[in-house]
Amino acid sequence: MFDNVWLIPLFPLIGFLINGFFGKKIKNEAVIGGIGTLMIFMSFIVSCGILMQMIGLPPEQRVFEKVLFPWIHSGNFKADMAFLVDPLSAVMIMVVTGVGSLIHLYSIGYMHGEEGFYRFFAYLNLFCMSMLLLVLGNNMLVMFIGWEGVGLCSYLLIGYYFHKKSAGDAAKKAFVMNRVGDFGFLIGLFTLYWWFGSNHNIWTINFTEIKAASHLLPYGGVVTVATLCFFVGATGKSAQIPLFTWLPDAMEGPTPVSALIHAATMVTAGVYMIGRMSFVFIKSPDTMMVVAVIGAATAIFAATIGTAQNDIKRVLAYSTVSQLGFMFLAMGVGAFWAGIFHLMTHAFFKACMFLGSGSVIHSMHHALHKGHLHDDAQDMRNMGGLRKVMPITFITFFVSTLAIAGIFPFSGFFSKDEILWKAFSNPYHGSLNIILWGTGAIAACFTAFYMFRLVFMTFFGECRINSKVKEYLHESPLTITIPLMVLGVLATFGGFLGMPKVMGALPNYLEHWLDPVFELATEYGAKYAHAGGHESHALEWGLMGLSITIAVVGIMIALTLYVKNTGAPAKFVATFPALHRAVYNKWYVDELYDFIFVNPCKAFGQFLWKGFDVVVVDGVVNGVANVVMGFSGIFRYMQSGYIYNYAFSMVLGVVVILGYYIFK
Amino acid sequence: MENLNGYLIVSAILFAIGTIGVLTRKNAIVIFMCIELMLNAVNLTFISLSRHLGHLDGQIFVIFIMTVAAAEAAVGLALMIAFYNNKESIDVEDVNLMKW
Amino acid sequence: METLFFVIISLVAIISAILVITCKNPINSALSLIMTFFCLATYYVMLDAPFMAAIQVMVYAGAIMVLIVFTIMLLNIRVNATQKHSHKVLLGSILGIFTLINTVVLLFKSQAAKPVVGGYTGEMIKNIGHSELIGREMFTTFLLPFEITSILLLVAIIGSVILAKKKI
Amino acid sequence: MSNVLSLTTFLPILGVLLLLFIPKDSKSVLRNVTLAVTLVNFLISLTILSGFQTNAEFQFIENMPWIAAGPFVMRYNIGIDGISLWLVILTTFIMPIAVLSTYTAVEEKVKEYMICLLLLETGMLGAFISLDLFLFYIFWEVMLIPMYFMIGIWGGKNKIYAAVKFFIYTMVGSLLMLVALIFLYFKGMEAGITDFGLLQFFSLKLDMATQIWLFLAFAFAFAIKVPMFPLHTWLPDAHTEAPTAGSVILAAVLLKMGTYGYVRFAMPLFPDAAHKFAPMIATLAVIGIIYAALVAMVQEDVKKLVAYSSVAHLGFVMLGVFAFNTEGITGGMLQMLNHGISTGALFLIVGFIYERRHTRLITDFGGLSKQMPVFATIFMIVTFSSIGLPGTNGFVGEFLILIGAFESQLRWWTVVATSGVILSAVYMLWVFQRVMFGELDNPKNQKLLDLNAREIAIMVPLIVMIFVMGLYPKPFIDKMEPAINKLVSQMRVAPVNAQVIPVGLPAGHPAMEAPAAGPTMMPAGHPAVAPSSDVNTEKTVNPHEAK
Repeated sequence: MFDNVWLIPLFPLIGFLINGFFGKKIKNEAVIGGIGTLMIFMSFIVSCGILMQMIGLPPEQRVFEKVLFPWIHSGNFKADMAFLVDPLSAVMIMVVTGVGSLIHLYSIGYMHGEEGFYRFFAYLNLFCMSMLLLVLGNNMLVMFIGWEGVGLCSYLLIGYYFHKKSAGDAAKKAFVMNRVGDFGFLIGLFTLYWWFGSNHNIWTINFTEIKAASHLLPYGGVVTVATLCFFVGATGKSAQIPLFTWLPDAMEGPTPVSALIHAATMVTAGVYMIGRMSFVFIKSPDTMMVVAVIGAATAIFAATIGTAQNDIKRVLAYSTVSQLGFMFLAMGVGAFWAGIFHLMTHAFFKACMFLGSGSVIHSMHHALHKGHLHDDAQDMRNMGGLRKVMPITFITFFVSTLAIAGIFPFSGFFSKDEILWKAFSNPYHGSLNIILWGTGAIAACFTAFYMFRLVFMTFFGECRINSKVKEYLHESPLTITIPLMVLGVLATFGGFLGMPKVMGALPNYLEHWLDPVFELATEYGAKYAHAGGHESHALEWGLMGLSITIAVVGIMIALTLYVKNTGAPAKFVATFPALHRAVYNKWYVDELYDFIFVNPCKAFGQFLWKGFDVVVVDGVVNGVANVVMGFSGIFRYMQSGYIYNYAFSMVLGVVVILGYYIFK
Repeated sequence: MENLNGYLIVSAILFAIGTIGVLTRKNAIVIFMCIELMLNAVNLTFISLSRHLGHLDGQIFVIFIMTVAAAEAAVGLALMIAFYNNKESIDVEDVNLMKW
Repeated sequence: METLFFVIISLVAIISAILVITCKNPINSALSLIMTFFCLATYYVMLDAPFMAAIQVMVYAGAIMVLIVFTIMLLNIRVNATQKHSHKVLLGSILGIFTLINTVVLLFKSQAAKPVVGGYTGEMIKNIGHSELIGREMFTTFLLPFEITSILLLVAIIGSVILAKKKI
Repeated sequence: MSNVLSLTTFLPILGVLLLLFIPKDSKSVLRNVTLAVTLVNFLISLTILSGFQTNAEFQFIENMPWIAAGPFVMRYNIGIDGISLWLVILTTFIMPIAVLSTYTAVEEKVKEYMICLLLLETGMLGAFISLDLFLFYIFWEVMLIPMYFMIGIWGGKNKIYAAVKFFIYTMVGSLLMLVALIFLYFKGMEAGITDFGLLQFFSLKLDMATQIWLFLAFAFAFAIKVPMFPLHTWLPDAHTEAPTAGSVILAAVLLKMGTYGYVRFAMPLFPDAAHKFAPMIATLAVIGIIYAALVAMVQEDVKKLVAYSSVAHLGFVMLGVFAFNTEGITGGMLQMLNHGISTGALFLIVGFIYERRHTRLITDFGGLSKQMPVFATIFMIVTFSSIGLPGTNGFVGEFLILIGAFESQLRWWTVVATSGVILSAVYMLWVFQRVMFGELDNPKNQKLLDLNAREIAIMVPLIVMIFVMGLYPKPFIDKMEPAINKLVSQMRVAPVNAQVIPVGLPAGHPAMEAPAAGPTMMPAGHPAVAPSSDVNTEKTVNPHEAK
């Protein structure tokens, strides 16, 4: 089975080619959607096979590399098109193909009747291929193909409604910000490659080889530089401070895209990358700290913005940014498996929520369309009371919300709690731990608040939509609700894969599973770890209880403000108008970036073109030409144009020259 | 050959007359004829020196010069006709297309 | 005797040459030029080059001058009496005279040179025949230039045809 | 078969002779014959490719006496190695595409245009295969003339200015090169070199001062052609005014002359000077990358934007080449090919919309995706290739350049250059967005036709190459690598000399200083180099002392 790993990215590629080239001719939506879904589902089957086989092997044999063909070989540099299958990539391919299949299925219903249906499925398949390359690549360069490939697909899919200017802008912004990250990724890659090559004559970018040689790496120093650069790459892809602003804008894309790319898979690539290179990252305490701090900061920062948004998808987008912050926090505190765990549970509940919101939007859109109204189908202020008309959507959404809020025993509780616990108890950051934990806890509180705000505004209360169209609201078709139900189940029970030891009801499957991947990192980390004094069961229980309490507090606030005392939010806004405006406008980060980077760049470009290129360089060139022209303007009066003048001059010349030689 | 200088002086005089003609006249055909005169002056020099030095090369050269002169006459006169067709004149003062 | 003859011929040649550049009517100039050419032909005979004299008469006095006269008549150019630039005449003449001085001085200055004298003496030319000698030179040593000259003539013919045609 | 190189080079001339006998009014015959000639030439060049042995030597060599004038002996000496092989193939590959693109674009003076194209092909091929410096110079100049006419006759509004600017810029450089060439020849004659054959000059040991001056002259000529900042201003004008085929050839092949010149002549002939000037050239290259990207960003004319993007791309090539290691130079060579394909394709794309709308201003477009889906797809692929997305050709070259440069002494330059990756995404995507996305609100655009079969046929080979070179560049790299390794080893001997020789004005007594400096800086194991470097020291230093 391992040998067939190349089939996993191949199927979506085939789907992409078929739909891309012939989709326009096929026209039949069922066929197009069927092909797209089938292809990714076949990848899922192959992934399952690989997982099964891997489970059957002892942990130390769970690594397999498959070289497909040599790609770039030049001088010392070697990069093959090759795949690496290990427990980490097995988890990732399961998530990608599993959630991917469900979202493909969902899209058949959601995208029904859209112009360019085939285009959508082609892109979606292409995305899955890229994402699978990303997680399967056995060297940084194959990973980078996937890395950029998902960026490309994200660009294409965000810009799917290309006739909307905002969609085009958002697509471009996403790609460019990702490129900023890629810049970091490349520099990190170069640094690592160069350091190994020039110091130890190991010219490699292969993960296994780097892992084998990682004991040569020093602590800090060059590793800090390289890992920080990689982390810049991760912030770009995973929408962390300072490169997070593209993700909310990316909601311009169709909702399945938001679910697949901007919640479940692509944005987690940064987390995956750090996990893949945990043995390098851990060697730099400074980088670990930066990762943790950025993660925590992003978690709380995005959460605050999430509290004031009215667009249902934007709330979810900020929630995604915030949850990704949690994952980075986990990575930064050395709890790599917890980060991957949260990645997985997040993929379940966030995909479910996005799809649920898609279902709502779908329904709203149709209703508004039938009622010939042009209200915003995504604005929560137009919704309300939908739980009655859309029960399945409501239940799955509610379950997922409980999961993200961290209510026991839903999946999010386990993963988030593990992260918070590690943030508190990890041996790497000393006194910073309290701050990290505190920030994370507050962010969790905010999360619970804004998520329940969303739920209350959307599903509870009275329907605020125009009464004319109320009767058009209905539950979505099966292709939409089946994926919702599956994801809802996963969001509920997914957490049992990683139950903490203190609970003891189930073994911690995921941690054991990922152990072979991360044990080297733990070993390296032990070199500078402080003696862990916090590890007590009582404390862990206590914190667990605390985090549930926090979540409940958040929920209660939301309940008070948006169900019981509905006038309160308006009052609050009236009391603190500046604060609300700042939060509502996302703390003006976009404007700040425009001011610092975008506009100066454009102005500088204009100056270079009109000022330097045209005036200075061309000025010199044309100036020389003009000087020559000026002189020739004087000299040309000597050229009368009459033949006899020329003849005269010629004879004069002959006479003078001859005379000179004769009479000298 | 004792009278070489005489020939050469005559040749020089003819050449000078030709030069003066080229420089002073403005009828293109006359200028053309003056050029022929200059060529003949040169021919005379060639032949007299050829005789003086006992080589025939000079005379061969004269034949070539004559050929060139013939070709020149053909092309030059054709040019004049073409020019006359355009400008109704063969005055060199009217040949001023190259004037700035 | 010969000297006297030479002087007379020279006078005729120079006077007719002066007439070439002074006559108002181009036809007169042309006729004077023909006169000069004949004088030159005479010189060639005196220089033991009868063949050159013959082609001088045939090519120059015959062909080329006929062409010129023909052109003059064809174009029917009216005599334009007024010379616009009289300073042109003066300057031209001065330059011409300087040319003459230059040449003559050069002539006397170079008397000292003792060139190598070749084998073609007067007697030899008389014995073998001038035409034969010229022919022998022409078709042996100077064969290639001779052939190229024919191409030159061809080019000149084509060129003049194209130039003189009103519409190609 | 042995003179297949000559055949490839001069077949277009035969084509020109053939065209002379075709009446100028039968335009389609003229076009088809030209296309046939270029296609046949491409097929012939494929036999070169198949017959090429993968090694570092020059192959298909033809060496015949040509001119011997006094001390100057020029020979008809041609041959190719892995470096020039791909450029030859690129040229013959691009030509049919360029010819095909003119079918509807050029309606006036078709015959002359086709003749220009064919002459240009001979010039370009000749320059790539010449192994005789003088022969190279001749071909180098031959290229200039048809291009001058193509811009000057079939160009846009400001064509005369652009053509003259192009011509004079290039001429200035090439005259300097000619002087340097002759000087080099005399230097070579002192060392016993008998003709202008390039290979003999490789073994020539020149002292540092001579190398510097000669290198500067060559580098200047090539820098104009590349073009490197700040000698690039002819390029936007020439590109904007040139007809589409002209732009395509200019971008795809002519600009490569500059970079090829560095790789083939300037660097191996004057290795020490090349090492000395590497930081300076890298600086200019990096400035070029950033500068051109910023300027491209604010352009209003699509064609000008593409022209500036060329400057940026060639900045990458220069950076890679001056890394002096296998990765960098391989990357540079690949990037030359990539740039030929991607930028050539971009110019064709601009040509397509220009033919339809007779404007190139970005503001005149918008929302074309809706009206021209095939065009949009192709444009997008090419855009991403130009940005250097992994999987397309642009990435492989760019990546190898960057990694090669990062390994070498140009580390910090590389970091700055890498940020060009961001900027290229900014300007290319921005223009793509403004042209293709948004509402189709200009009424003139609503009737645009999508690409026809001929236009698709033009683009398909380019698109295929974009992916082939992006996904499986191995055959390309394998063929060129031995030659590049040889070049790298030629360059590697040099630093020893370069370091030992004090370049600045000597203080005190140089002859005594030099040996003192020698042992400390000279790596052990190079005893053979030591005496020659001492000799060089004196040679370079004495003139200064004399002053």
